[in-house]
Amino acid sequence: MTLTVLYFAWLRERIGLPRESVETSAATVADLVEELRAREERYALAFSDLKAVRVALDQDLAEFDAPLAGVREVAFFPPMTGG
Amino acid sequence: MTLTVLYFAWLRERIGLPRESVETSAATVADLVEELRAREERYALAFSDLKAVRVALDQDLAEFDAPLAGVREVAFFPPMTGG
Amino acid sequence: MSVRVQQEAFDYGAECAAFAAQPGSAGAVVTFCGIVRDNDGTLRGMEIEHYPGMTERALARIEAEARTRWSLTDALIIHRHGPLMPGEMIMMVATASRHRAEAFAAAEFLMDYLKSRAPFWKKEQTAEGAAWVAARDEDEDALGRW
Amino acid sequence: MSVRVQQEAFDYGAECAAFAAQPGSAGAVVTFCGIVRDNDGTLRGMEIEHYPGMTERALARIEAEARTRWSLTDALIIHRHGPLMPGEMIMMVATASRHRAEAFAAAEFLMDYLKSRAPFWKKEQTAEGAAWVAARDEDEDALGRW
Repeated sequence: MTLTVLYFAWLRERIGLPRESVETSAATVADLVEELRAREERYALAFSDLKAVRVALDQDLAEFDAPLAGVREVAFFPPMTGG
Repeated sequence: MTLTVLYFAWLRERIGLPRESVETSAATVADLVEELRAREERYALAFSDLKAVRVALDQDLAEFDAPLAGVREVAFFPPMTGG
Repeated sequence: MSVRVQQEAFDYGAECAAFAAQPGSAGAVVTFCGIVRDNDGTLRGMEIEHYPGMTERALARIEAEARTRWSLTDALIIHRHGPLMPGEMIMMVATASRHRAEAFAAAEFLMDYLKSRAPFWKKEQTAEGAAWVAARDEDEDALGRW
Repeated sequence: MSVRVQQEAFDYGAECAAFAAQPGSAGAVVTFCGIVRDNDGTLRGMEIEHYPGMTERALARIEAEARTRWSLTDALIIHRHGPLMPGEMIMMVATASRHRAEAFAAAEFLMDYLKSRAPFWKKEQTAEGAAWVAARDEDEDALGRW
Protein backbone atom coordinates (compact mmCIF):
# COMPACT_ATOMS: atom_id res chain seq x y z
CA MET A 1 0.00 0.00 0.00
CA THR A 2 0.97 3.64 -0.43
CA LEU A 3 0.82 5.84 2.66
CA THR A 4 1.19 9.57 2.99
CA VAL A 5 3.52 10.04 5.95
CA LEU A 6 3.68 13.47 7.66
CA TYR A 7 6.29 14.77 10.12
CA PHE A 8 5.86 17.76 12.44
CA ALA A 9 8.03 19.93 14.69
CA TRP A 10 11.45 18.41 15.49
CA LEU A 11 10.60 15.16 13.70
CA ARG A 12 10.11 17.19 10.54
CA GLU A 13 13.41 19.00 11.14
CA ARG A 14 15.43 15.86 11.88
CA ILE A 15 14.07 13.93 8.93
CA GLY A 16 14.29 17.02 6.75
CA LEU A 17 10.93 16.92 5.06
CA PRO A 18 7.30 17.59 6.02
CA ARG A 19 5.71 14.72 4.09
CA GLU A 20 6.46 11.86 1.77
CA SER A 21 4.79 8.94 0.07
CA VAL A 22 5.83 5.58 1.49
CA GLU A 23 5.27 2.25 -0.24
CA THR A 24 5.05 -0.35 2.52
CA SER A 25 3.52 -3.63 3.58
CA ALA A 26 3.91 -2.82 7.31
CA ALA A 27 1.06 -4.28 9.35
CA THR A 28 1.24 -1.82 12.25
CA VAL A 29 2.62 1.62 13.05
CA ALA A 30 5.49 -0.05 14.92
CA ASP A 31 6.38 -2.06 11.79
CA LEU A 32 6.37 1.13 9.72
CA VAL A 33 8.66 2.84 12.23
CA GLU A 34 11.08 -0.09 11.98
CA GLU A 35 11.15 0.23 8.18
CA LEU A 36 11.77 3.99 8.40
CA ARG A 37 14.50 3.56 11.02
CA ALA A 38 16.30 1.09 8.75
CA ARG A 39 16.33 3.56 5.85
CA GLU A 40 18.81 6.22 6.93
CA GLU A 41 20.54 7.68 9.96
CA ARG A 42 18.22 10.75 10.08
CA TYR A 43 15.18 8.47 10.43
CA ALA A 44 16.93 6.36 13.07
CA LEU A 45 17.72 9.54 15.00
CA ALA A 46 14.20 10.94 14.72
CA PHE A 47 12.69 7.68 15.98
CA SER A 48 15.40 6.85 18.53
CA ASP A 49 13.11 7.47 21.52
CA LEU A 50 9.52 6.45 20.80
CA LYS A 51 8.35 7.69 24.20
CA ALA A 52 8.85 11.18 22.74
CA VAL A 53 6.85 10.44 19.58
CA ARG A 54 3.11 10.48 19.02
CA VAL A 55 1.26 9.10 16.00
CA ALA A 56 -2.03 9.91 14.28
CA LEU A 57 -3.77 7.69 11.72
CA ASP A 58 -6.00 9.58 9.30
CA GLN A 59 -5.90 12.51 11.76
CA ASP A 60 -6.87 10.61 14.88
CA LEU A 61 -4.38 9.89 17.68
CA ALA A 62 -3.39 6.22 17.74
CA GLU A 63 -1.03 3.79 19.45
CA PHE A 64 2.10 2.23 17.96
CA ASP A 65 0.50 -1.20 17.87
CA ALA A 66 -2.44 0.06 15.79
CA PRO A 67 -2.94 -1.74 12.44
CA LEU A 68 -2.37 0.21 9.20
CA ALA A 69 -5.01 -1.63 7.15
CA GLY A 70 -7.22 0.93 5.41
CA VAL A 71 -5.14 3.87 6.60
CA ARG A 72 -4.11 6.55 4.10
CA GLU A 73 -2.35 9.21 6.20
CA VAL A 74 0.13 8.58 9.02
CA ALA A 75 1.57 11.51 11.02
CA PHE A 76 4.47 11.46 13.49
CA PHE A 77 5.09 14.32 15.92
CA PRO A 78 6.28 15.14 19.45
CA PRO A 79 3.91 15.57 22.41
CA MET A 80 1.66 18.53 21.70
CA THR A 81 2.24 21.93 23.26
CA GLY A 82 -0.75 24.08 22.33
CA GLY A 83 -2.76 26.42 24.46
CA MET B 1 -23.70 52.86 74.73
CA THR B 2 -25.31 54.06 71.51
CA LEU B 3 -25.15 51.74 68.51
CA THR B 4 -26.09 52.37 64.92
CA VAL B 5 -28.08 49.30 63.88
CA LEU B 6 -28.59 48.57 60.17
CA TYR B 7 -31.05 46.17 58.53
CA PHE B 8 -30.84 44.84 54.99
CA ALA B 9 -33.04 42.94 52.54
CA TRP B 10 -36.05 41.20 54.16
CA LEU B 11 -34.91 42.16 57.66
CA ARG B 12 -35.16 45.80 56.59
CA GLU B 13 -38.59 45.16 55.09
CA ARG B 14 -39.97 43.28 58.11
CA ILE B 15 -38.68 45.79 60.63
CA GLY B 16 -39.70 48.65 58.36
CA LEU B 17 -36.57 50.79 58.55
CA PRO B 18 -33.02 50.65 57.17
CA ARG B 19 -31.22 51.97 60.26
CA GLU B 20 -31.77 53.28 63.75
CA SER B 21 -29.85 54.39 66.81
CA VAL B 22 -30.15 51.98 69.71
CA GLU B 23 -29.25 52.81 73.31
CA THR B 24 -28.26 49.54 74.93
CA SER B 25 -26.11 47.90 77.56
CA ALA B 26 -26.17 44.52 75.80
CA ALA B 27 -22.90 42.66 76.22
CA THR B 28 -23.13 40.53 73.06
CA VAL B 29 -24.94 40.46 69.75
CA ALA B 30 -27.23 37.76 71.13
CA ASP B 31 -28.16 40.03 74.05
CA LEU B 32 -28.93 42.86 71.63
CA VAL B 33 -31.13 40.57 69.56
CA GLU B 34 -33.07 39.62 72.72
CA GLU B 35 -33.66 43.30 73.51
CA LEU B 36 -34.85 44.00 69.97
CA ARG B 37 -37.14 40.94 69.95
CA ALA B 38 -38.78 42.14 73.16
CA ARG B 39 -39.58 45.54 71.67
CA GLU B 40 -42.29 44.82 69.12
CA GLU B 41 -43.85 42.06 67.08
CA ARG B 42 -42.09 43.17 63.85
CA TYR B 43 -38.68 42.71 65.54
CA ALA B 44 -39.72 39.37 67.00
CA LEU B 45 -40.77 38.25 63.52
CA ALA B 46 -37.60 39.48 61.84
CA PHE B 47 -35.44 37.66 64.38
CA SER B 48 -37.64 34.55 64.76
CA ASP B 49 -35.11 32.27 63.02
CA LEU B 50 -31.53 33.27 63.75
CA LYS B 51 -30.18 30.56 61.44
CA ALA B 52 -31.44 32.82 58.64
CA VAL B 53 -29.74 35.94 60.01
CA ARG B 54 -26.13 37.10 59.63
CA VAL B 55 -24.47 39.89 61.59
CA ALA B 56 -21.60 42.30 60.91
CA LEU B 57 -19.85 44.41 63.55
CA ASP B 58 -18.26 47.57 62.17
CA GLN B 59 -18.54 46.04 58.71
CA ASP B 60 -16.90 42.71 59.49
CA LEU B 61 -18.86 39.46 59.67
CA ALA B 62 -19.22 38.23 63.26
CA GLU B 63 -20.93 35.56 65.35
CA PHE B 64 -23.93 36.06 67.66
CA ASP B 65 -21.79 35.46 70.74
CA ALA B 66 -19.39 38.28 69.78
CA PRO B 67 -19.02 41.08 72.42
CA LEU B 68 -20.30 44.56 71.58
CA ALA B 69 -17.67 46.45 73.60
CA GLY B 70 -16.14 49.17 71.40
CA VAL B 71 -18.52 48.46 68.50
CA ARG B 72 -20.28 51.38 66.81
CA GLU B 73 -22.17 49.81 63.89
CA VAL B 74 -24.14 46.56 63.97
CA ALA B 75 -25.77 45.22 60.80
CA PHE B 76 -28.30 42.39 60.48
CA PHE B 77 -29.08 40.75 57.15
CA PRO B 78 -29.96 37.42 55.51
CA PRO B 79 -27.34 35.10 53.95
CA MET B 80 -25.72 36.94 51.07
CA THR B 81 -26.65 36.28 47.45
CA GLY B 82 -24.21 38.23 45.31
CA GLY B 83 -22.35 37.17 42.21
CA MET C 1 -5.59 45.08 41.32
CA SER C 2 -8.92 46.79 41.69
CA VAL C 3 -12.42 46.46 43.09
CA ARG C 4 -15.33 48.49 41.78
CA VAL C 5 -18.88 48.59 43.20
CA GLN C 6 -21.22 50.60 41.01
CA GLN C 7 -24.79 51.02 39.84
CA GLU C 8 -23.87 51.77 36.21
CA ALA C 9 -23.43 49.10 33.58
CA PHE C 10 -19.87 48.11 32.70
CA ASP C 11 -18.49 47.15 29.29
CA TYR C 12 -17.44 43.51 29.66
CA GLY C 13 -15.60 43.37 26.34
CA ALA C 14 -13.69 46.58 27.01
CA GLU C 15 -12.83 45.43 30.54
CA CYS C 16 -11.55 42.08 29.25
CA ALA C 17 -9.48 43.78 26.55
CA ALA C 18 -7.96 46.31 28.98
CA PHE C 19 -7.25 43.62 31.56
CA ALA C 20 -5.48 41.34 29.07
CA ALA C 21 -3.57 44.21 27.41
CA GLN C 22 -1.18 44.63 30.38
CA PRO C 23 -0.18 41.03 31.01
CA GLY C 24 3.27 41.70 32.49
CA SER C 25 4.66 38.24 33.11
CA ALA C 26 1.22 36.63 32.88
CA GLY C 27 0.56 33.97 30.28
CA ALA C 28 -2.98 33.24 31.42
CA VAL C 29 -6.05 35.43 31.85
CA VAL C 30 -9.39 34.13 33.12
CA THR C 31 -12.56 36.20 33.22
CA PHE C 32 -16.00 35.41 34.57
CA CYS C 33 -19.18 37.38 34.05
CA GLY C 34 -22.54 36.85 35.70
CA ILE C 35 -25.66 37.67 33.71
CA VAL C 36 -29.28 38.08 34.90
CA ARG C 37 -31.09 34.95 33.67
CA ASP C 38 -34.62 35.43 32.41
CA ASN C 39 -35.74 32.10 33.96
CA ASP C 40 -37.61 31.03 30.82
CA GLY C 41 -39.21 34.44 30.44
CA THR C 42 -40.69 34.60 33.95
CA LEU C 43 -38.23 37.16 35.36
CA ARG C 44 -39.20 40.79 34.81
CA GLY C 45 -36.27 42.32 36.61
CA MET C 46 -34.02 42.23 39.62
CA GLU C 47 -32.88 44.63 42.30
CA ILE C 48 -29.56 44.19 44.06
CA GLU C 49 -29.25 45.73 47.51
CA HIS C 50 -25.85 46.08 49.15
CA TYR C 51 -24.16 47.47 52.25
CA PRO C 52 -22.14 50.52 51.16
CA GLY C 53 -18.80 50.56 52.89
CA MET C 54 -18.79 46.94 53.94
CA THR C 55 -19.17 45.79 50.34
CA GLU C 56 -15.95 47.43 49.17
CA ARG C 57 -14.18 46.27 52.32
CA ALA C 58 -15.34 42.65 51.90
CA LEU C 59 -14.39 42.52 48.22
CA ALA C 60 -10.96 44.05 48.87
CA ARG C 61 -10.36 41.47 51.57
CA ILE C 62 -11.43 38.59 49.32
CA GLU C 63 -9.16 39.88 46.56
CA ALA C 64 -6.23 40.25 48.99
CA GLU C 65 -6.81 36.71 50.22
CA ALA C 66 -6.70 35.42 46.63
CA ARG C 67 -3.38 37.20 46.12
CA THR C 68 -1.86 35.53 49.18
CA ARG C 69 -2.98 32.10 47.97
CA TRP C 70 -1.93 32.37 44.33
CA SER C 71 0.75 34.25 42.47
CA LEU C 72 -1.41 36.69 40.52
CA THR C 73 -0.06 39.46 38.33
CA ASP C 74 -3.46 41.18 38.40
CA ALA C 75 -7.04 40.79 39.60
CA LEU C 76 -10.26 42.71 39.04
CA ILE C 77 -13.71 42.60 40.62
CA ILE C 78 -16.64 44.68 39.37
CA HIS C 79 -20.06 44.25 40.99
CA ARG C 80 -23.21 46.23 40.27
CA HIS C 81 -26.13 47.09 42.54
CA GLY C 82 -29.54 48.62 41.92
CA PRO C 83 -32.11 47.63 39.28
CA LEU C 84 -31.13 45.12 36.58
CA MET C 85 -33.01 43.68 33.62
CA PRO C 86 -32.79 40.11 32.26
CA GLY C 87 -29.70 39.77 30.04
CA GLU C 88 -27.82 42.53 31.85
CA MET C 89 -24.46 41.81 33.38
CA ILE C 90 -24.37 41.76 37.16
CA MET C 91 -20.67 41.44 37.83
CA MET C 92 -17.34 40.21 36.56
CA VAL C 93 -14.02 39.03 37.88
CA ALA C 94 -10.71 38.69 36.06
CA THR C 95 -7.43 37.12 37.11
CA ALA C 96 -4.00 36.97 35.48
CA SER C 97 -1.13 34.70 36.36
CA ARG C 98 1.87 32.94 34.85
CA HIS C 99 0.11 29.62 34.29
CA ARG C 100 -3.54 28.79 33.78
CA ALA C 101 -4.11 26.65 36.88
CA GLU C 102 -3.57 29.62 39.20
CA ALA C 103 -5.71 32.00 37.17
CA PHE C 104 -8.60 29.50 37.09
CA ALA C 105 -8.36 28.65 40.79
CA ALA C 106 -8.19 32.31 41.82
CA ALA C 107 -11.18 33.26 39.66
CA GLU C 108 -13.28 30.45 41.15
CA PHE C 109 -12.18 31.41 44.64
CA LEU C 110 -13.17 35.05 44.06
CA MET C 111 -16.56 33.93 42.78
CA ASP C 112 -17.21 31.50 45.63
CA TYR C 113 -16.34 34.07 48.27
CA LEU C 114 -18.10 37.05 46.80
CA LYS C 115 -21.25 34.93 46.35
CA SER C 116 -21.50 34.13 50.04
CA ARG C 117 -19.29 36.63 51.88
CA ALA C 118 -19.87 39.99 50.20
CA PRO C 119 -23.01 41.86 51.36
CA PHE C 120 -25.25 41.74 48.29
CA TRP C 121 -28.87 40.60 48.25
CA LYS C 122 -30.92 39.89 45.13
CA LYS C 123 -34.64 40.49 44.87
CA GLU C 124 -36.43 39.12 41.81
CA GLN C 125 -39.58 40.54 40.22
CA THR C 126 -41.97 38.14 38.47
CA ALA C 127 -45.66 38.24 37.54
CA GLU C 128 -46.35 36.88 41.04
CA GLY C 129 -44.57 39.78 42.71
CA ALA C 130 -41.14 40.33 44.22
CA ALA C 131 -39.15 37.81 46.24
CA TRP C 132 -35.72 37.76 47.85
CA VAL C 133 -33.45 35.13 46.33
CA ALA C 134 -32.60 32.42 48.88
CA ALA C 135 -28.95 31.55 49.40
CA ARG C 136 -28.13 28.16 47.88
CA ASP C 137 -26.61 25.47 50.07
CA GLU C 138 -24.17 24.58 47.29
CA ASP C 139 -22.82 28.14 47.30
CA GLU C 140 -22.05 27.90 51.01
CA ASP C 141 -20.65 24.40 50.54
CA ALA C 142 -18.37 25.65 47.75
CA LEU C 143 -16.34 27.58 50.33
CA GLY C 144 -15.31 24.32 51.93
CA ARG C 145 -12.97 23.43 49.08
CA TRP C 146 -10.59 26.34 49.69
CA MET D 1 -20.58 26.63 19.27
CA SER D 2 -17.54 27.27 17.15
CA VAL D 3 -13.91 26.43 16.62
CA ARG D 4 -11.54 28.70 14.70
CA VAL D 5 -7.93 27.97 13.76
CA GLN D 6 -6.23 30.96 12.19
CA GLN D 7 -2.95 32.78 11.69
CA GLU D 8 -4.44 36.27 12.14
CA ALA D 9 -4.75 37.99 15.50
CA PHE D 10 -8.20 37.97 17.13
CA ASP D 11 -9.79 40.74 19.19
CA TYR D 12 -10.17 39.23 22.68
CA GLY D 13 -12.37 42.04 24.01
CA ALA D 14 -14.69 41.94 21.00
CA GLU D 15 -14.89 38.14 21.17
CA CYS D 16 -15.76 38.27 24.89
CA ALA D 17 -18.40 40.93 24.30
CA ALA D 18 -19.99 39.06 21.40
CA PHE D 19 -19.93 35.76 23.29
CA ALA D 20 -21.59 37.22 26.39
CA ALA D 21 -24.14 39.23 24.39
CA GLN D 22 -26.16 36.14 23.43
CA PRO D 23 -26.48 34.43 26.78
CA GLY D 24 -29.75 32.60 26.14
CA SER D 25 -30.49 30.86 29.43
CA ALA D 26 -26.89 31.25 30.60
CA GLY D 27 -26.12 33.12 33.78
CA ALA D 28 -22.40 32.43 33.71
CA VAL D 29 -19.71 33.10 31.12
CA VAL D 30 -16.07 32.09 31.57
CA THR D 31 -13.29 33.09 29.19
CA PHE D 32 -9.63 32.18 29.11
CA CYS D 33 -6.92 33.70 27.00
CA GLY D 34 -3.33 32.56 26.62
CA ILE D 35 -0.65 35.18 26.03
CA VAL D 36 2.96 34.76 24.84
CA ARG D 37 5.08 35.39 27.96
CA ASP D 38 8.30 37.31 27.41
CA ASN D 39 10.15 35.14 30.00
CA ASP D 40 11.75 38.16 31.66
CA GLY D 41 12.72 39.68 28.36
CA THR D 42 14.57 36.63 27.00
CA LEU D 43 11.92 35.57 24.48
CA ARG D 44 12.20 37.21 21.07
CA GLY D 45 9.30 35.44 19.46
CA MET D 46 7.51 32.17 18.96
CA GLU D 47 6.32 30.06 16.05
CA ILE D 48 3.35 27.74 16.38
CA GLU D 49 3.23 24.82 13.96
CA HIS D 50 0.07 22.80 13.58
CA TYR D 51 -1.43 19.96 11.55
CA PRO D 52 -4.06 21.47 9.25
CA GLY D 53 -7.13 19.29 9.10
CA MET D 54 -6.39 17.31 12.24
CA THR D 55 -6.29 20.50 14.32
CA GLU D 56 -9.85 21.50 13.50
CA ARG D 57 -10.98 17.91 13.90
CA ALA D 58 -9.33 17.54 17.33
CA LEU D 59 -10.69 20.85 18.63
CA ALA D 60 -14.21 20.09 17.41
CA ARG D 61 -14.05 16.71 19.14
CA ILE D 62 -12.82 18.26 22.41
CA GLU D 63 -15.59 20.85 22.28
CA ALA D 64 -18.21 18.16 21.57
CA GLU D 65 -16.91 16.13 24.51
CA ALA D 66 -17.25 19.18 26.78
CA ARG D 67 -20.85 19.58 25.64
CA THR D 68 -21.69 16.00 26.53
CA ARG D 69 -20.17 16.40 30.00
CA TRP D 70 -21.69 19.76 30.94
CA SER D 71 -24.86 21.59 30.02
CA LEU D 72 -23.40 24.45 28.00
CA THR D 73 -25.44 27.04 26.16
CA ASP D 74 -22.39 28.00 24.10
CA ALA D 75 -18.68 27.35 23.68
CA LEU D 76 -15.90 28.92 21.61
CA ILE D 77 -12.31 27.96 20.84
CA ILE D 78 -9.94 30.21 18.86
CA HIS D 79 -6.31 29.10 18.38
CA ARG D 80 -3.65 30.83 16.32
CA HIS D 81 -0.66 29.38 14.48
CA GLY D 82 2.36 30.94 12.79
CA PRO D 83 4.70 33.62 14.17
CA LEU D 84 3.82 35.35 17.46
CA MET D 85 5.54 38.10 19.45
CA PRO D 86 5.73 38.41 23.27
CA GLY D 87 2.49 39.90 24.59
CA GLU D 88 0.42 38.59 21.68
CA MET D 89 -2.57 36.39 22.34
CA ILE D 90 -2.18 32.77 21.32
CA MET D 91 -5.65 31.44 21.88
CA MET D 92 -8.88 31.77 23.83
CA VAL D 93 -11.76 29.65 24.98
CA ALA D 94 -15.17 30.76 26.24
CA THR D 95 -17.99 28.79 27.83
CA ALA D 96 -21.53 29.73 28.86
CA SER D 97 -23.86 27.82 31.14
CA ARG D 98 -26.68 28.28 33.61
CA HIS D 99 -24.48 28.21 36.71
CA ARG D 100 -20.83 29.08 37.19
CA ALA D 101 -19.53 25.65 38.24
CA GLU D 102 -20.27 24.16 34.84
CA ALA D 103 -18.81 27.09 32.89
CA PHE D 104 -15.59 26.97 34.92
CA ALA D 105 -15.22 23.19 34.70
CA ALA D 106 -15.87 23.15 30.95
CA ALA D 107 -13.36 25.97 30.29
CA GLU D 108 -10.67 24.15 32.27
CA PHE D 109 -11.48 20.90 30.48
CA LEU D 110 -11.18 22.59 27.07
CA MET D 111 -7.83 24.07 28.09
CA ASP D 112 -6.44 20.82 29.48
CA TYR D 113 -7.39 18.85 26.40
CA LEU D 114 -6.35 21.35 23.78
CA LYS D 115 -2.96 21.73 25.51
CA SER D 116 -2.12 18.05 25.18
CA ARG D 117 -4.47 16.61 22.55
CA ALA D 118 -4.67 19.20 19.78
CA PRO D 119 -1.76 19.10 17.29
CA PHE D 120 0.07 22.36 18.00
CA TRP D 121 3.79 22.69 18.66
CA LYS D 122 5.53 25.80 19.97
CA LYS D 123 9.05 26.84 19.01
CA GLU D 124 10.64 29.67 20.98
CA GLN D 125 13.29 32.07 19.69
CA THR D 126 15.79 33.50 22.17
CA ALA D 127 19.28 35.03 21.89
CA GLU D 128 20.61 31.46 22.10
CA GLY D 129 18.59 30.34 19.09
CA ALA D 130 15.35 28.47 18.55
CA ALA D 131 14.07 25.54 20.60
CA TRP D 132 10.91 23.45 20.60
CA VAL D 133 8.94 23.80 23.83
CA ALA D 134 8.86 20.53 25.77
CA ALA D 135 5.51 19.19 26.91
CA ARG D 136 5.09 19.60 30.68
CA ASP D 137 4.28 16.56 32.79
CA GLU D 138 1.70 18.55 34.72
CA ASP D 139 -0.20 19.25 31.50
CA GLU D 140 -0.45 15.54 30.75
CA ASP D 141 -1.31 14.82 34.39
CA ALA D 142 -4.08 17.43 34.29
CA LEU D 143 -6.07 15.17 31.96
CA GLY D 144 -6.35 12.60 34.72
CA ARG D 145 -8.84 14.65 36.68
CA TRP D 146 -11.58 14.49 34.03
